[in-house]
Amino acid sequence: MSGHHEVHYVEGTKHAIPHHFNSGYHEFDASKMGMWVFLVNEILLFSALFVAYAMFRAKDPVMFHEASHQLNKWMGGLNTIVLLFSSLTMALSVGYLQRNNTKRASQMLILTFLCAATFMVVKYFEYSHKFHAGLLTAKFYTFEGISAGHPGLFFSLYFMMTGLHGLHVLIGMGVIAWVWWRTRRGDFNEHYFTPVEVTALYWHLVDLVWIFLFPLLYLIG
Amino acid sequence: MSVANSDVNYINSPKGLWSWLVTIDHKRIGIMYLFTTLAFFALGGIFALLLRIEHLTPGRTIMDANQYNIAFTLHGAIMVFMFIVPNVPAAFGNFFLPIMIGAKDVAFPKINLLSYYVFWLGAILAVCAIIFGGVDTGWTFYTPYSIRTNTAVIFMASGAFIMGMSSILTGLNFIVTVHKLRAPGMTFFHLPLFIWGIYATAIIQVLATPVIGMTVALLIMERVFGIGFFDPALGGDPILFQHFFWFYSHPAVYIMIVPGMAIISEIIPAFSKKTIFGYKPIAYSSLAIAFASFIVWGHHMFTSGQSYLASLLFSVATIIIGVPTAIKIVNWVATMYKGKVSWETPMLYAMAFIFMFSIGGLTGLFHISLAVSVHLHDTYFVVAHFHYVMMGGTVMAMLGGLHYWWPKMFGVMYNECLGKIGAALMFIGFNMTFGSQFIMGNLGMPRRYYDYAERFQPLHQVSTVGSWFIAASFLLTMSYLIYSLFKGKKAPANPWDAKSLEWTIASPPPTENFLTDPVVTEPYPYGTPNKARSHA
Amino acid sequence: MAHHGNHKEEHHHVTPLEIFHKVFIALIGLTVLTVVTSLYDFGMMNMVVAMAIASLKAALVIMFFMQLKYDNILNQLCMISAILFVAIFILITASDVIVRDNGRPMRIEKAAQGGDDPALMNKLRAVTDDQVAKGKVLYANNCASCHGATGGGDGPGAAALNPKPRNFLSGEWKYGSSPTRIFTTITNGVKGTGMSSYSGMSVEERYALVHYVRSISPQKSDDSAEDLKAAGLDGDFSKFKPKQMVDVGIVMENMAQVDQVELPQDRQKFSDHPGAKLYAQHCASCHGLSGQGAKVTAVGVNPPIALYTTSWNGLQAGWIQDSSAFKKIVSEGLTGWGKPGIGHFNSDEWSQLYSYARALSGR
Amino acid sequence: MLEFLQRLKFPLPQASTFAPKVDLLYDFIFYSSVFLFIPTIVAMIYFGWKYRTKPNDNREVPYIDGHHTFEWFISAFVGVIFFIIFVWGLIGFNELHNPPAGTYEIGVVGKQWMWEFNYSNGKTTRNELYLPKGIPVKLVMSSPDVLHSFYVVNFRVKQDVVPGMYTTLWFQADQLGEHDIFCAEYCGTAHSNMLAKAIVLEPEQFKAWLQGSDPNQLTQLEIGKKIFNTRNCVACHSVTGVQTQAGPTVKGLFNRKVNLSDGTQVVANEDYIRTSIINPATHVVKGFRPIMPAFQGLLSENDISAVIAYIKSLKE
Repeated sequence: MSGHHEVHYVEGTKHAIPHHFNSGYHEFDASKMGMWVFLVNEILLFSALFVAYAMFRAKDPVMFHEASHQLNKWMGGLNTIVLLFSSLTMALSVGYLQRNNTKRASQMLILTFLCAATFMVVKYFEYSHKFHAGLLTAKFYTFEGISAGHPGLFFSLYFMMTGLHGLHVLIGMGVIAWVWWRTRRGDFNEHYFTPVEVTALYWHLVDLVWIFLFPLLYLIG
Repeated sequence: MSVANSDVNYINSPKGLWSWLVTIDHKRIGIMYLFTTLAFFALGGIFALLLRIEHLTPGRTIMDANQYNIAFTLHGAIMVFMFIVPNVPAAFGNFFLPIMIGAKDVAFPKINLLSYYVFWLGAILAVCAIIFGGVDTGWTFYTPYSIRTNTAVIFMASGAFIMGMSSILTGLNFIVTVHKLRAPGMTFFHLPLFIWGIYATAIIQVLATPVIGMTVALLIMERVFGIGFFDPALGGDPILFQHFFWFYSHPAVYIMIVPGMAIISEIIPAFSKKTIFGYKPIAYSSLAIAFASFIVWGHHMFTSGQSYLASLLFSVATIIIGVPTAIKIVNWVATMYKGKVSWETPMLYAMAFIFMFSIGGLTGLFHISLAVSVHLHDTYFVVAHFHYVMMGGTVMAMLGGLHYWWPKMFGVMYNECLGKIGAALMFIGFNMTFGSQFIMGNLGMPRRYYDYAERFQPLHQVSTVGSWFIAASFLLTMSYLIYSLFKGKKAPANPWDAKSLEWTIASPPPTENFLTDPVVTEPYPYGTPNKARSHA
Repeated sequence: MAHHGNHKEEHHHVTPLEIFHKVFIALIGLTVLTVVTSLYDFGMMNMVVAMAIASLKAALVIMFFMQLKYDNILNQLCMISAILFVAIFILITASDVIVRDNGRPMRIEKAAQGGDDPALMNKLRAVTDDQVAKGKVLYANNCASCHGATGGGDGPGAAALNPKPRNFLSGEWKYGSSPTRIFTTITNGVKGTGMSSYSGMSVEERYALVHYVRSISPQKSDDSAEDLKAAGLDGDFSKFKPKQMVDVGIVMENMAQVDQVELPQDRQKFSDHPGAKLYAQHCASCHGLSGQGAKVTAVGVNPPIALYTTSWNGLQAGWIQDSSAFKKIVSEGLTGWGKPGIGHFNSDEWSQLYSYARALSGR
Repeated sequence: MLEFLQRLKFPLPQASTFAPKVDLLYDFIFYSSVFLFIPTIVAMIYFGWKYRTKPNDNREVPYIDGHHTFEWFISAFVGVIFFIIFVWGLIGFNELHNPPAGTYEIGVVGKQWMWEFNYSNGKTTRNELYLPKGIPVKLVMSSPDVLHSFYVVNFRVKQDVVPGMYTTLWFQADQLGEHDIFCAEYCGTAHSNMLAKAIVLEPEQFKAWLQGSDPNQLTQLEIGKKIFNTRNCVACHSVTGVQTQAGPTVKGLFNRKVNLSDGTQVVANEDYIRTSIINPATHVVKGFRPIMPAFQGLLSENDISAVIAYIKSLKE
């Protein structure tokens, strides 16, 4: 056992390996598992809303069907493609870092960030349309075009699900901006890119949730 | 191995309040959690005492109905969210989990500190709820009452949400630590049983807690935006809330009790000087309980109006979870067989635990049996049952663990004689307080009742007097423990001749835990040394 | 501490970049596919198709973008446990919410239509021209005021109603468009709207309305097995029992207590009146032997209901001064009053009855 | 001792057919628990005492790290006991869930903080539930506000009352006299005062009571108001004097002269109102269209009288 004041760095970076880890890879491995455990927790967090969706849909499928017509499936589709593309660029940025191509990696991160911003802008237009039409949560719902059941419930679900997802997108944008800044600063190389890797895992989960939200809300209602 | 210079340890190096507040040392965070949660235990206890005093006479004794409703809600919410859920995992788990697996720290020390402050943020919100007039929904927040009442539900719910996040971060940290930071030779079956318990708890924390987070978040949304999920007037379903709530809160019962069992699994072999009987059954039963806890939540809802099919499924699943619990108890008792049992304070608490937790567990049988459960649901029988499990179980284990590890944590010995008096007082007071409640429940005294029929008065009075014994015991215990911090005898590294890794290092431990590489053996190498394989 | 356990493979997995591109193209393809399939209606399969495609997309993201395919078993276990516990959450919650909710409306429907004979209902479910014609008349009298003469939901009553009455011409249905579902709606009414329960109509009348309304709607479905089950029309009808609102014993007792009022003294003088016999035969069962009015328990109606006839003593009614009005009321009955039409009297009998009725009313 | 325990457990009357069955199962679980508990605790104390450590104790402790057969035996043993308890409980629960044919139905409304009971003939009582002895009774329960729970200790039955849905509960009371009804689901301030009495009468007495007058019943006016609102009369006919497009207000209607669309003028007396309810097309008020549905057969005579009384009360 060497003295505990000695500090080890990951090869080629200024990243000090915390004293309770043996090696850079050991830290990477643990961090990645930590992220996966966190993703489990995220999935369970969203699951409560999916359960609510399943139960209310089973109770009144006709209402869900009618209400889903009020959503613009082309905007939803556009957002789906935007998010899928951002997932690709995020995966590529990790790939480029592994190949020590910091420049391409940071370009990919910018692209990812822009896609996220596009997603939010489209979301803004969708939301403002809903607000104007009175397609609001159950208590404030005033739209008159749907006659079945309690369509307010559908829009409550819509706002809760897309709202929570949108919150994750916003948080993701912040984190992506941060890792982009660090990438540009030259913090990462092929040996150390843990923050980008875990950010990527998080970002793919955001994409994953949307992959389910899109058909459930926009397509089949 | 050498027990080096114990003048420099985690407590005094580095010095200063600020160094504590920004520490990322798991031991210091554990100690901060310990004192924080004990303070909340005292706060929740004050509400409990007020409730008991109110019940000295039927009708008004010291408070009115609304104050009573607020008091029992705060008692429940504080005890659950601010004491019993974080207490053992976050205090003892933080302090001992890394040491017992031979690691220098938890996997993510900064996240560990973050979880402590997130906990405080939630606690502050909950305290805000008290300041802004309290909450009167019961800790269960059942809708639609919680949507309609005009008390500070939003504060308490956000507090619960944020404290849940803290709990998740702790659990996440522990899972990764157990998997990635075990010392060489520390295989899964060389883990002390305490680690198995904390590990099982951590799994439940990560899987279940996000759902309560979403549930209380939806409750807040319901109050702010009227989303209507749980409001029948808007097409929602109030029983759906109960499903969401108990999907977390039943596993949460095991977040509360499994760490308690974990502590007992350490104390019994240490004070019987004998290896644990049935290591694998105890270890596996922790995981079995963790898994099965997710499929039994509906036994809280047998009379709620849920479907017959659901009641049937939940009842049969609950049967399953009873078996691993029974296994644990039998194995603890069997461990004492032919040992060298010393009746010191931790062991007294452990035996009190077995006694009261057995009662708590067996009275659970009344609740899994559908027909009887219908009668006893929401009566004092249930109240007594879960206090026997939570307080007779977890709190006894916590007190046992506190005494067991006190010398290790602070390097001082407490007064053994006062310890025994405290344990005896606690045992008597506890059984008076809650034993009488079983009888009241049988007689049909519903829970959460401010007023009650005259015929229940003698039993209520017994219960109230019992609660004063508990308070006396708690005050006594806290007094001699705190006294020992200043005037206590200096503790040796291993006062109990226990075998797990934390006893191989100095008391209190040095900041970096291990000055030399830990030598891993099987967890409880008492008895025949030739069988105690060394993995140095 | 030199080494922690078992990290044999200490290098990062590097995925070839073209795999990412291929996966992305596949994902876009699947997105297009799911949008395209959403344009077609597969009924119950909509959900299955959409979820299958979404799961496939999710699997691609997890396996390749998140590289779980190349990851260690622990991280794979994380994902598996997440899926497992979400499944537990959904399935067990469904075992209550969905089961309970299928049960709930069924219970209410059965309670409301209780007395309706399922065998009769089953017979009338099939549409006939006769029924549609009959329904048209009933519709004009009972429904057009709100639902509009042509069924456009634009009757004069509609203006004041919120929610608006159903527009039958739109093809949108809230409570289902199958015969049994509409029947149920008519029978129970819709809580919280202007649609009252019309359970007072006979089963025939209600089904006539059903078939008329369906005949004018551009879109409707047939009874599904579910609908029939909900209405209790599945299986054998031999178990059918008329709904018992009241304990049978109590009902029987009530019915035994039909008012047996003695003829008052001052009316005794009429007992030799030539119309008395006719009156006793045809009218007294409801109006009382001396026209004093009575509580009449209508047998054969489910639930048993009591009708009351008014006393004729001092009655100010049009017919008292007008024999032709009397004749019209008696022969045609009073719509909406439960008064049956009684005809086939000869002119002598008419005048005797009229004179006796006038006498009873004190004229 | 056993007798003492028995008294300790259930000094409660067994006032329904269900109660003795629950108590029997309770006893079984109780004695099974005692049977599992005593050996465990006795063993714990015995081992603790017998093998207590003494000064200079040089005993060698044996190394016993478990016993497979023992673990399996314990698992199977408690498993079997638990399973019996489950099956037995399920049998009882089945009974509770499946009311026999021909039950007498009573509507129950639990609201903050009282119980309201509606009987088949329209009679309503508050906080007093009258029951015929020996006749199975089914309660159909609902709540307009929050969760409540209907609990009769002496009958050993309990069922939550849930807003937005109907829950049912059946039992057969077997013991004359009064039994406490509690609300067992927390419902706010006066939760502990949401009490009622179940009063079990002989069937004859019950019938007599059911047909007799009852001071707790809603007044005719109250019934009328209730019908006027629940039947949606108020949707078209305001009670405030405001005219809607759909129908004339009923405020101050009684004894007013009304112009009809056929040009005639009538006085709005009881008969006029009654006719207008049963067969609205008979008299259509000038300026309105004949859009009101007929309520013939939908309202009982008592209901109509009540509505008339209510309209009478709405003076200008």
